[in-house]
Amino acid sequence: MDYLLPGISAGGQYALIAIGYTLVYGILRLINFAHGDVFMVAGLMMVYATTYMPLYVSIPLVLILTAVLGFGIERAAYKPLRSSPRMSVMISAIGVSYLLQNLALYITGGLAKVYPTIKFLSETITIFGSTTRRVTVITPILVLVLVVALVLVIRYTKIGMAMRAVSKDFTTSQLMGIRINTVISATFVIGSFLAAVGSVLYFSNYPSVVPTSGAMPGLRAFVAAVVGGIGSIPGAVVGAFIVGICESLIKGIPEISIFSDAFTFLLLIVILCVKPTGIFGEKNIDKV
Amino acid sequence: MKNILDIENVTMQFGGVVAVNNLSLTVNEGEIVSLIGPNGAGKTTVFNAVTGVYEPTNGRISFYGEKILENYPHGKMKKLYAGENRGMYTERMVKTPDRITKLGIARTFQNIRLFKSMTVMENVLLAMHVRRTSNYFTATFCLNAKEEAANRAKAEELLKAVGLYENRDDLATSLPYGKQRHLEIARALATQPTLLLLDEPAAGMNPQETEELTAFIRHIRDTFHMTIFLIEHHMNLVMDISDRIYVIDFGKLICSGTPDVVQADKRVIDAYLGVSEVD
Amino acid sequence: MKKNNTSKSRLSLYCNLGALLLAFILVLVIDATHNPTDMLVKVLQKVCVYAVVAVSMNLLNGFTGLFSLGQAGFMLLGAYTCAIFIIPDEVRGQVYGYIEGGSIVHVRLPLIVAILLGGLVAALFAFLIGLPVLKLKSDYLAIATLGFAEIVRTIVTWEKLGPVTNGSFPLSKLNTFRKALEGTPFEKFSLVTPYFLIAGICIAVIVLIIRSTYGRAFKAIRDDEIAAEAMGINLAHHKRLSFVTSSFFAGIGGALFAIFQASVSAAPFTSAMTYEILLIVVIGGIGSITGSVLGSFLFIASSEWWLRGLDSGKFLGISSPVFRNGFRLVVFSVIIMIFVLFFRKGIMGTKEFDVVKIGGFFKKLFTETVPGWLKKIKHKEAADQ
Amino acid sequence: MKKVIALILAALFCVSCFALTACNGDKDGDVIKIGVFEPASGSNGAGGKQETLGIQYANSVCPTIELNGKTYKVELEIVDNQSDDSKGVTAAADLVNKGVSVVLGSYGSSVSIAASPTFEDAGLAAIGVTCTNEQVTAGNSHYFRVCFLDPFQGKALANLAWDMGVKKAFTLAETGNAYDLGLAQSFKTAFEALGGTVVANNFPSGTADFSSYVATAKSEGAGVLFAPTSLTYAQLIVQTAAAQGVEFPLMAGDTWDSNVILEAAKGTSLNINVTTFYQEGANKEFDEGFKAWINGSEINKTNNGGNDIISAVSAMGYDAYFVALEAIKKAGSADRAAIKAALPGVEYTGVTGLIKFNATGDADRTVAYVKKVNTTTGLWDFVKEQGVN
Repeated sequence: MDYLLPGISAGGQYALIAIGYTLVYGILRLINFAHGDVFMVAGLMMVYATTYMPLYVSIPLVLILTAVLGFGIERAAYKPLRSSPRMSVMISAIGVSYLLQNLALYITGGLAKVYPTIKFLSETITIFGSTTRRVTVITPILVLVLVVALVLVIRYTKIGMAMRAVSKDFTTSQLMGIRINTVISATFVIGSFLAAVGSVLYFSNYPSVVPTSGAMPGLRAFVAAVVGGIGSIPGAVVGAFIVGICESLIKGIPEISIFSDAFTFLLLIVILCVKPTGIFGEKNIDKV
Repeated sequence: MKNILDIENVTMQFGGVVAVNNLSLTVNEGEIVSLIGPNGAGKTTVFNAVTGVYEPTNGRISFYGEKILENYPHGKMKKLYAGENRGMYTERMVKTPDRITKLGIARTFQNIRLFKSMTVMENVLLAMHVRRTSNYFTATFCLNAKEEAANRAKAEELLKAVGLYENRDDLATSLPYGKQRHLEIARALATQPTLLLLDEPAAGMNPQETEELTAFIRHIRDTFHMTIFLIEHHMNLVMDISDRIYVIDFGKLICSGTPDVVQADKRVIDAYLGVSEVD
Repeated sequence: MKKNNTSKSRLSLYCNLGALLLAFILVLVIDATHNPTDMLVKVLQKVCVYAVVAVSMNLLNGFTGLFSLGQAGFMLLGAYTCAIFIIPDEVRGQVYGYIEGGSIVHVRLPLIVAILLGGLVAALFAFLIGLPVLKLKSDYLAIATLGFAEIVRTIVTWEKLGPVTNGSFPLSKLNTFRKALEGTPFEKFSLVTPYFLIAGICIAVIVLIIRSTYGRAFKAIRDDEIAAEAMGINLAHHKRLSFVTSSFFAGIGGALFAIFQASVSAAPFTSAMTYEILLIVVIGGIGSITGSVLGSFLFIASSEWWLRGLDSGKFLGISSPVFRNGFRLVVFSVIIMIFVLFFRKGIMGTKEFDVVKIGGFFKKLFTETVPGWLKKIKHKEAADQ
Repeated sequence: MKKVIALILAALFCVSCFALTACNGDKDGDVIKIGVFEPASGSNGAGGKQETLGIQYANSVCPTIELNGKTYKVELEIVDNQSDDSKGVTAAADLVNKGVSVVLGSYGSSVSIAASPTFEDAGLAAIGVTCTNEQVTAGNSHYFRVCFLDPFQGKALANLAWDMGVKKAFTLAETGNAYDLGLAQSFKTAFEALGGTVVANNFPSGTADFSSYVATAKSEGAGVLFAPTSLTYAQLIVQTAAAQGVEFPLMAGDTWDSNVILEAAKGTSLNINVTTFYQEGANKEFDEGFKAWINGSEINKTNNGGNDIISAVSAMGYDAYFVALEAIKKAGSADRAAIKAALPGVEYTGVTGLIKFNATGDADRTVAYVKKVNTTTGLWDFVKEQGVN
């Protein structure tokens, strides 16, 4: 239980990031390497926001700002490359990630920033005989609520339908009069918003933000998205929980604990080789 | 006449859709055989099955009497299979497209697929890679200079034959459409095939170009001693050039024979024009 | 026409070889006149190391179209393999001081052999990992190779491997070209020259590969996999060839990196390093060898040398409080983004640096453009009259 | 367009080759430069900055030096080695080219090891301030160090734990970090020699979640959790331990001696012990001066982590600066070789005690200071001086 709880909690946080990956990939077929750094920036913004204003203002503000950041990145770095090969866009994503990290390094001066304590989240509680923080318990619940909400949005709203259409067939939906740019922007806004929520939960647990904080959780979340089947939201969530729990369990065994990240990547390679479409992914046949 | 390509009871099924249904046909040495049918009849799928791009769901394909591909419904298809001849074949033999090309089957593509960053000459030279005698090491350190020179000479000859010699240092994609089609054929010939599959070589050509192409295809057959199997929509070309014609509709063979026989067949007319509602 | 063409290309070849020779002489002069710790020397050494790796990555990503992000992992393998065998015997025990039982390797190899071995080990691992991974489509391949590099980095630091890799402790006091050439007639030319020569040979081999029939096959795979396969190119075989070759040279680059630092630890070989190399390739131009070399030079020289002033408060004589620690990297990443967005083809595009063409460019400038302007002016005058 | 760019670049290349000689020429006769080779970014950024602060403070206290009757100004040349081995090499070359006479640093042993050959080639002496790995000074004549070494510190800590009555220890170190593992290894050797048992555990770089590790330590029934990690992780470990209500003491080496730990542990019920180079209060004059200096500048305060608590590395940096000055005085000039030759004979009593180099170039240290976090006041409590016997 001592290992399972943090695993579930980490899994929930990865899930929120992984959804951002999966949505973007579903629509643009792009691995948004900068997504992990958006997550880090959300953490940093929170650090700076709370020095000037109370929590109940700064949390919503940070969520909104992060969504705006995601929107801005898409407009500035991906939209101009819409018609170029996928590799260029991916390189652009790597460039954005590099820029965000260096910017964060410049602003923080290379020092780790301490994340503000959110009293409610970090209070200690006891559950099933093991002590933990409230955030550990709240995370999976919040994730479920958000995911259900997101699925509902995608299924029943107009923009959601448009998103589904675009992810099925980019060109045709464009021809059908769907405003592609609006859909893509919406995707980035939703993805970044969820990453910001994830960052609040994540940094409540591990309260120090450094410029590279986003890299590893980002990669793990991406692995989770692939394991679950990239492009599928439930897949991303299930994948994230698998990754989070495995990681936590491996850390509990001293002899192999250093391999927890290596295992995550091994899982990735195995899944890719055995079932490249992941658990919930759909298979596409290339047309000749 | 020797039987070169033998397609036996081939069925291609994607998910629940049967694209080619129990198709059998043969191509004999030195022949020009056409495969025609309305749009979406499954013609290109047949080509893709023969060249190893798709794995047939059921059936067998032989080349020069030797089996090159065979498959039977297995795995997920076991339940899904909607075609005929279940249980007729029990072996699975799959070859990748490059091995089939090596055996001597070359193809062109319906939507031109030239190597866009390469010159005309390089496109042809690339196709000769499959017949190389050099290995990675000797090729890198230019120990195969003789072979390379011979290949160049051969490629130049080939380009002269298709009328592209003057353009040899141009980028392949900078050529006009008709010449790109010619280059596709030249490139396929450079793999030194015995059977040439042409997928709608006259697509997008005007009547005059089509006529030239007709002559060109004959010329190829005669000078390179080639067997040709083609898909085409231009009926003039097809009727003019073909020794035999196969007609498919909805993946099923509906008629075959010489141009005259096919032209007179009612099923063919129905397939192209639709069955009249009065009957 | 034809004759003209070949003689032209021959002329270009000779001219470029001449330029290369000139560069080599320049390197010799630098070696003879500079101290081992001069910034120019250090930067050029690092440029040579990065050039090899960048070109190797270009072979894979630019010429074969396989988007792989495992370069740092292969560099690490090369660096460690090489380093293990070039620790002088007298300090071996000391280097492995924290490991119970010390090092189990008691062989010491000449530098060149160790470098080659580094390349071979990287190639071997590339072969093994390539078997499953190369079947994957573009971005999946990228992420799988990235994962592989991370796995390698963890395994090397595993304490059970301590007797070989020294676990998490750096392998230090490595032999260097300078030490190896001490007392020989080449002593004077032991700074940049050996790096230049090895990098030159590696890049030359890669150029030869690209110009061979195999190189054409790689390009065909990049342009159109399906057509390439239909033309009889064995995709799996050729992708593996390219992957293994690229990794071999990345391994050699890693070995040079180890010698450059005279020590290795696993920590710097992160995905950030791969990204750096990728950005070098992009800046230089994906699909241009000379572009990658030029890119390495610009990247290393500006990030570690020219722009350093941005960090310390004074740059080009301007002082500003904005210039503080980290600003250099911000400016640098903005430059990179500008390249990625607006000069998508990089400095060279897919073209190669060619002395004759540059000569031609000048010639054209003076024989056509300038007279053209003059003519225009004259026309205008005539029209005015 | 492209061609023009390419041409410009080629021209730049040629220019750059000759630019260097021009840059080198500005050696002022009345200035002696001391190089500060420290990380200001990367994983050791925080510690490196504090160490630099100590050196800067020392420079502000004593900005001149008198040699042969002439007063020279001492200038610091500070470069950021980014806690990265390969960037450290060029950073070191940068120092060499700026004409420094002696180098101080770096925080973090592996960067020091990577840069060592560069200093050696330049004939420069380097004084390690807090790099505790043996390999830094072993087998060379140009690297010195003013702090104690891993084996010493490990042994001191093992003795401390043993004296507390602990029989089983759980160690936690970052994979790939030579400092962590070196100290953990030394601790293990010493603790096992005393008769205790050690469960060693490592975590991968970038770990942010330590709950599983702390839980393992609990379930293993450890009497002490020894975690000689860098500050980034230290903070997380302290918070995790607090969250899980850990009752056994936490122990660590000099890296934990930082106000970051104090902040993290304040208000918890943890028992955190660290060994360190310097104990605040040991030298009043230094303490007050340093605090005033820190509080005098916003930038300094930020670099110190936002408050004025003196970390031991600052004190070490302060002493290292004076050791360097002593060596310059002894050498009688700013000449690199003379300073290098003079260093082994330097004896200096600084705020952290007597500094005198032995044959390998390490300062002979006999005691480490043990400090404990006072969780109510959020300050360090001095416990004792711990020897190794």
